[in-house]
Amino acid sequence: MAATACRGLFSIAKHASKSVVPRVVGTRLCSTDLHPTIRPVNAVQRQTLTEFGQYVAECLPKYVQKVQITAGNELEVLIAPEGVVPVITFLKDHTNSQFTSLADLCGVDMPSRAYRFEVVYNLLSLRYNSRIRVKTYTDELTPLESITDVFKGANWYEREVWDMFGVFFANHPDLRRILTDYGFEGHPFRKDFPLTGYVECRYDDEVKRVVVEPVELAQEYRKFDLSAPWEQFPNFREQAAAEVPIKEEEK
Amino acid sequence: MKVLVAKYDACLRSAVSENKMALRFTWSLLSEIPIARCHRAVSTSAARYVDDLTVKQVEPKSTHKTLMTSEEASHEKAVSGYITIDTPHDITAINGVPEEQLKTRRVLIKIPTKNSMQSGTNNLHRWKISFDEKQRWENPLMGWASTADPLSNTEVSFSSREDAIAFCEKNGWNWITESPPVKPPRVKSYGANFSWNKRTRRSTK
Amino acid sequence: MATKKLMTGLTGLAVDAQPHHTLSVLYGKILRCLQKMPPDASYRKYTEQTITERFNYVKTEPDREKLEKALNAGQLEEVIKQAEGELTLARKMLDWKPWEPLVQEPPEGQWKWPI
Amino acid sequence: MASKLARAGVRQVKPILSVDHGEARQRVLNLYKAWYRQLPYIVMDYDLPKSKEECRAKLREEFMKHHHVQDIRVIDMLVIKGQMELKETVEIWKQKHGLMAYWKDTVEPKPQGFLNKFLDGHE
Amino acid sequence: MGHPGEGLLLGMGATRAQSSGPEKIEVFIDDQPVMVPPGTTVLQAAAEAGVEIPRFCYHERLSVAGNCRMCLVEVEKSVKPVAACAMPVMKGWRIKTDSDMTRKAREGVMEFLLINHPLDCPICDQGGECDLQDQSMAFGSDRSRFLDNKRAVEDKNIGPLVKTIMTRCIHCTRCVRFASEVAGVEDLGTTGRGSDMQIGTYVEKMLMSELSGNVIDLCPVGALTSKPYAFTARPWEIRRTDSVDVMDAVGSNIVVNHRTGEVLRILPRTNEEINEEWLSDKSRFACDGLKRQRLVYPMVKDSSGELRPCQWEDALLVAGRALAAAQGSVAAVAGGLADAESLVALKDLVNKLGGEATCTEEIFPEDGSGTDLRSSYLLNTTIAGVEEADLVLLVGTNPRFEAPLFNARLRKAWVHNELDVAVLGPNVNLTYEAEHIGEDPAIIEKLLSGTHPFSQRLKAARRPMVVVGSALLSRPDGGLLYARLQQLAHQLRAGCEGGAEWRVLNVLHRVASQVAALDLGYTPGVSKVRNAPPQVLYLLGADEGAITREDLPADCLVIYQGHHGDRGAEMADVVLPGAAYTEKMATYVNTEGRAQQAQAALVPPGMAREDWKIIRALSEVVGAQLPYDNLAEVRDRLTEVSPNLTRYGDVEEANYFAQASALAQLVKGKQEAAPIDVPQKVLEDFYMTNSVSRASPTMAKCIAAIKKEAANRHRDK
Repeated sequence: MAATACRGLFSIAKHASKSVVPRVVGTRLCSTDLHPTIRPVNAVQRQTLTEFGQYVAECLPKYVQKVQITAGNELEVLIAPEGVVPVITFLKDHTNSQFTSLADLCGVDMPSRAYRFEVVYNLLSLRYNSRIRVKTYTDELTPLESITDVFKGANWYEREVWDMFGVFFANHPDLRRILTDYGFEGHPFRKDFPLTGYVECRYDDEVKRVVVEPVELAQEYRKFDLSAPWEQFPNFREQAAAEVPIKEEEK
Repeated sequence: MKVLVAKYDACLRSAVSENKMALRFTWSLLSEIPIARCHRAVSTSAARYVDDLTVKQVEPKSTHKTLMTSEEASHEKAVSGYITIDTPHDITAINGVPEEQLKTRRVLIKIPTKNSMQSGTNNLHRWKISFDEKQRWENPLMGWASTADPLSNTEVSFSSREDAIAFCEKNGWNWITESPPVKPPRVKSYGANFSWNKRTRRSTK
Repeated sequence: MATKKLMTGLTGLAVDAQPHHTLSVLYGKILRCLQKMPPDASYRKYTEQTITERFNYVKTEPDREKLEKALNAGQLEEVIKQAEGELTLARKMLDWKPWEPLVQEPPEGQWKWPI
Repeated sequence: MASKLARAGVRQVKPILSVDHGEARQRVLNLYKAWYRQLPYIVMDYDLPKSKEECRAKLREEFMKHHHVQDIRVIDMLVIKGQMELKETVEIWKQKHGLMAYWKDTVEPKPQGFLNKFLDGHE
Repeated sequence: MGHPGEGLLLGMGATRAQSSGPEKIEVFIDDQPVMVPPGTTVLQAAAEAGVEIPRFCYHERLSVAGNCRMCLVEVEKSVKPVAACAMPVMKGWRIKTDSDMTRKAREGVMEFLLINHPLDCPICDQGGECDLQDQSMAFGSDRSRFLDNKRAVEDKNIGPLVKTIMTRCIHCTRCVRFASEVAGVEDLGTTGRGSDMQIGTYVEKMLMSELSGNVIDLCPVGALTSKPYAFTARPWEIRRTDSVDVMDAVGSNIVVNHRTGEVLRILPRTNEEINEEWLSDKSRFACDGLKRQRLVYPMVKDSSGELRPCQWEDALLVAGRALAAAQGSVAAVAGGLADAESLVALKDLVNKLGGEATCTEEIFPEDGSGTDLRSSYLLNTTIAGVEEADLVLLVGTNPRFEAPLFNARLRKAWVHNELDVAVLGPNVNLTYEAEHIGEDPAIIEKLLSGTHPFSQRLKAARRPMVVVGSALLSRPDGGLLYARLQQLAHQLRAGCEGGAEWRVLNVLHRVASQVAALDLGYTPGVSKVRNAPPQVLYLLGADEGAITREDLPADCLVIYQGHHGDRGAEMADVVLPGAAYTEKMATYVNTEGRAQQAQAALVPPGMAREDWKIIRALSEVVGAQLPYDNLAEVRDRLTEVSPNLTRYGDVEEANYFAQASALAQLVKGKQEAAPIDVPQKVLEDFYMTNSVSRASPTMAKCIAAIKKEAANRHRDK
């Protein structure tokens, strides 16, 4: 399979143009007049991303659990938590991917799942003008390997995820709170953490200092139930994640 | 190792040097040292270089590993493996919820009740947890409804009842659960409006 | 006769006096490293192919600019950076052995969305 | 799913810092000692209106609050958080009120016993 | 379209007639296969597959109208879209609920519906819970092609409960169908055609039904909204708590809608076994009584004989001292709104103090088996079981006003299952045809001996039911009559088709607490207290005046615990403010014997407390401390006394008719000549029956409106 040699983003770059920085150009295949609110899907780009997703999965079968394309043109690689450093390093250093920029690193809390936290790495390849999203999972007690050795910029992001969600990053050089106040207890982005927090501070004139007390609201927050019993946007059903089949490797 | 640790916070020195097995995250200090990107040491001579791939080359070793004592190395190996836990999954000690909110609250697990004002059911697929109602009082200044309950607005969705129960138990909340109403099969017929010998015949239109 | 290249125009990236040599050394090391991997590992197959292809260009094309064009991966200094990356990656890969079967199946419903 | 995970009795998990109870216990003791030794300086630095003895009693209380914890990973997590807190304190990143918050001296204690709770109002 | 499915009328509308249905057929909804019984409509099959088809006129509890056309879907090989609500599926049909044809059909229908619909969502009470609003989000256009003036329709005045804004009406006729099919009042209908079509009462009159509030729920737009709730709140800011209604003994499931610590409205909650999706007007609208006449602090009578507010400590001390000094001469009377937890706590307290008399206000004869056998005081057939009956004999009861939802069930069976109903008692309007067989109590004896003409009908019935009302039971000769009815029921049971499984005898209670109280061993009726007046009388929400100050010696101390300042509080020396049904997590047992759990929506106002806690606190003050400190422990105690009280949602099988009947034969007594009567005969009598509804201004308005309606010349007398 000669073509496989230049699979991945590199191949498309080669075929697409001969310029120094080749890029996948977004062409509008869908008329925006007919469905002004529906995002057009670029078939060429989608195909590229699909192939690249398969390429990553084939190169790293030990870690990649699933590959999918969401929102029409966003490639997601879903990996086992053990594989964070290998997969990120591969995407950064491999000649055919070169995702040398860590755009973002964040957490998501989904309490219904066995491992409630998703940790999401958004990477950008300047060479191929492409983005990829790597997701893995963990819970309150399972440590996740820090990627600060791969991306220095992950340092504060990981501190933020630790602070907001309580995900512990092993081998992080300086894991400590970044957004919450010293002495703050809990992790505010967890779904079960109340919007008001549990405690409030005020200056107490009697003891002449700030005191921390259980929260008491002069006006209770309103509780909004915004769910509608009818599906409001049936047109957007197809935008859900589409799984990319990972080819079985011949052993 | 000792030197490196000395670099670590002076104030903590007493704590750390006491600590025979230094906390693992102090280890990560090592990564701050510019570990040689080994290939940078490649020599560049003027001659056109042809590499003989059959000749074996010594690859550089990881500084991280070479600096470790055998004790530390075996510990690192153990830490990268698995341990066996036989206690239930309980995170009450570390989830930051104050004790009075843990012990006294009762969580209700249920699928939201259908609003009888509407016919759709698209919002009735998730199990939700909500907390018992606590006292509200009228704010003496403005007449607002005041509360001291931080959890009155907290609602978490789950895909199944079992997940919700597991979540509550892990967080140490007392829970009760309610089942959604069962929907019996029902035979509907347009023709019944026009049956000539039945009481279902419609008089009004 | 092309003038001597003075700068790459990229911050922190110095001009390499002998890019052909540097690349050859690096590519040699990469290929040598890849040889230690199982022959059916996809990573090895694909990387070998890419690197050999580039290596061949480097071997056959002495002119700097023409080589850059042929490689179509930016300036040679950038190609060196890429090769350096590939080399460290390949050496780490030997440790990680990513060609092995999946370490852990996701728990049921872990990737289901919406939940 | 989540339910299966939590219900499972014995299970294999990734360790955080310690691989066995002995090690976890050692870490807890080390942390305790570190705090204990730092207390005189903390009292001095922050000019706390508390004596060393009171602080030591509070320290002990805070540790004993979690004496029932058995899960190695929870112990590790508590140690990590305790260590971070110690650092925040030693570096004087915290403020005085942050330390005084341990005593909760402006919070009225909740009534105990059924009748007292009843008279007080809504539990 | 003809009358599709006319040949498939199998147990029309009945929920239970499907036990051994014919073989299922396979259809495909968006290529997803589902197996459904034949006769299922396209809409139902889609729902089975998890696809809700948009609709306005179709409602699963009403007949199929098929006039809104919103449910049009594409069926493969059909040239036109079909109305999913009316079309039964055929084998192998491929239904496309998301195709271009379907979408275009829906968008077209939506455009027509919106032509005349006003754009007043911002000032519409339905806004936020409006089917039209929600579905126009999915299928509505963002601009109108209609350039003419929108039509306007005059609003109708149909009473103090339902507000009409007829311009918003989309003519789904759900309200018309509800009124004629479920409520049984033919007051609503349509007039005119096309653009002139209107829904109304034909002539100006009030919608006289005890179930009228349900048309508010049914209306898919804001044409019919709630008058008491008008402009009060938006649905998305409301907190909803599931609860159980206590206005009657049916135990309807409700959702309490509240915000900032006050109840805004009450809506029904679906429970097929009890109230389906309906709610009586009293249950729905009496909630504003929860804010008025409330007892919010403890009170003790001072030396001048006036109740003065005081602290809990003082009130508990006064009550406790009196209880301790009474040395066992203590009695308790429980009212109709008490929950099982406070009932068991009160009984335990009285017993612990050495008292014996724990009574309920509502009377139940003690002759024969009395209340020893559970089956003699329950609605044994269950409410849903009515749908299996073929003949119902109502004795001394008017279910329409005593238990409107039981009556709705009777009517449902009457419409769909050819149920026949006979009434022994005053000839009241039950909203369906019922044979009136007289008011003379002697008829019961005749029925038993088989000499009455109606006996033949009873004997011939396959599954007969005898429903006995509280009015009969509280007659002086109630015990005798009830014994005869027990014998009659036992006789019928032997002969009927249902066999031992079929339970003929049913008691329809009027108050929510009665079954729980009897389960816990309370003595029905206050005669015990009258005969041996205690030194301390504890009234637990007893407000119906069963016992008055005149019945008691002058030195008797009366403690009243309850939530409303009504008759009970008036005669009390110590008042302990308790919680209303929306304010406590409590257990109620309905007339079927079904224990249900109400969640607390609010906390009790002011210094009021949950009822069982008051009794528990008092017990500690007296020195006879009750052994439970939290709700779980109280419920353990309930389980200990009567396990069925904590089996929520289930009806405990009770089947001791033979024994009861044998004991009933021994009952002797003198039969009174007075005709069998019921207290609630007309709609006016329905609205105010307990301390909550008596405090409700809306209920007062209903009564005033009905009095005024009497002068309406259009009303048929």
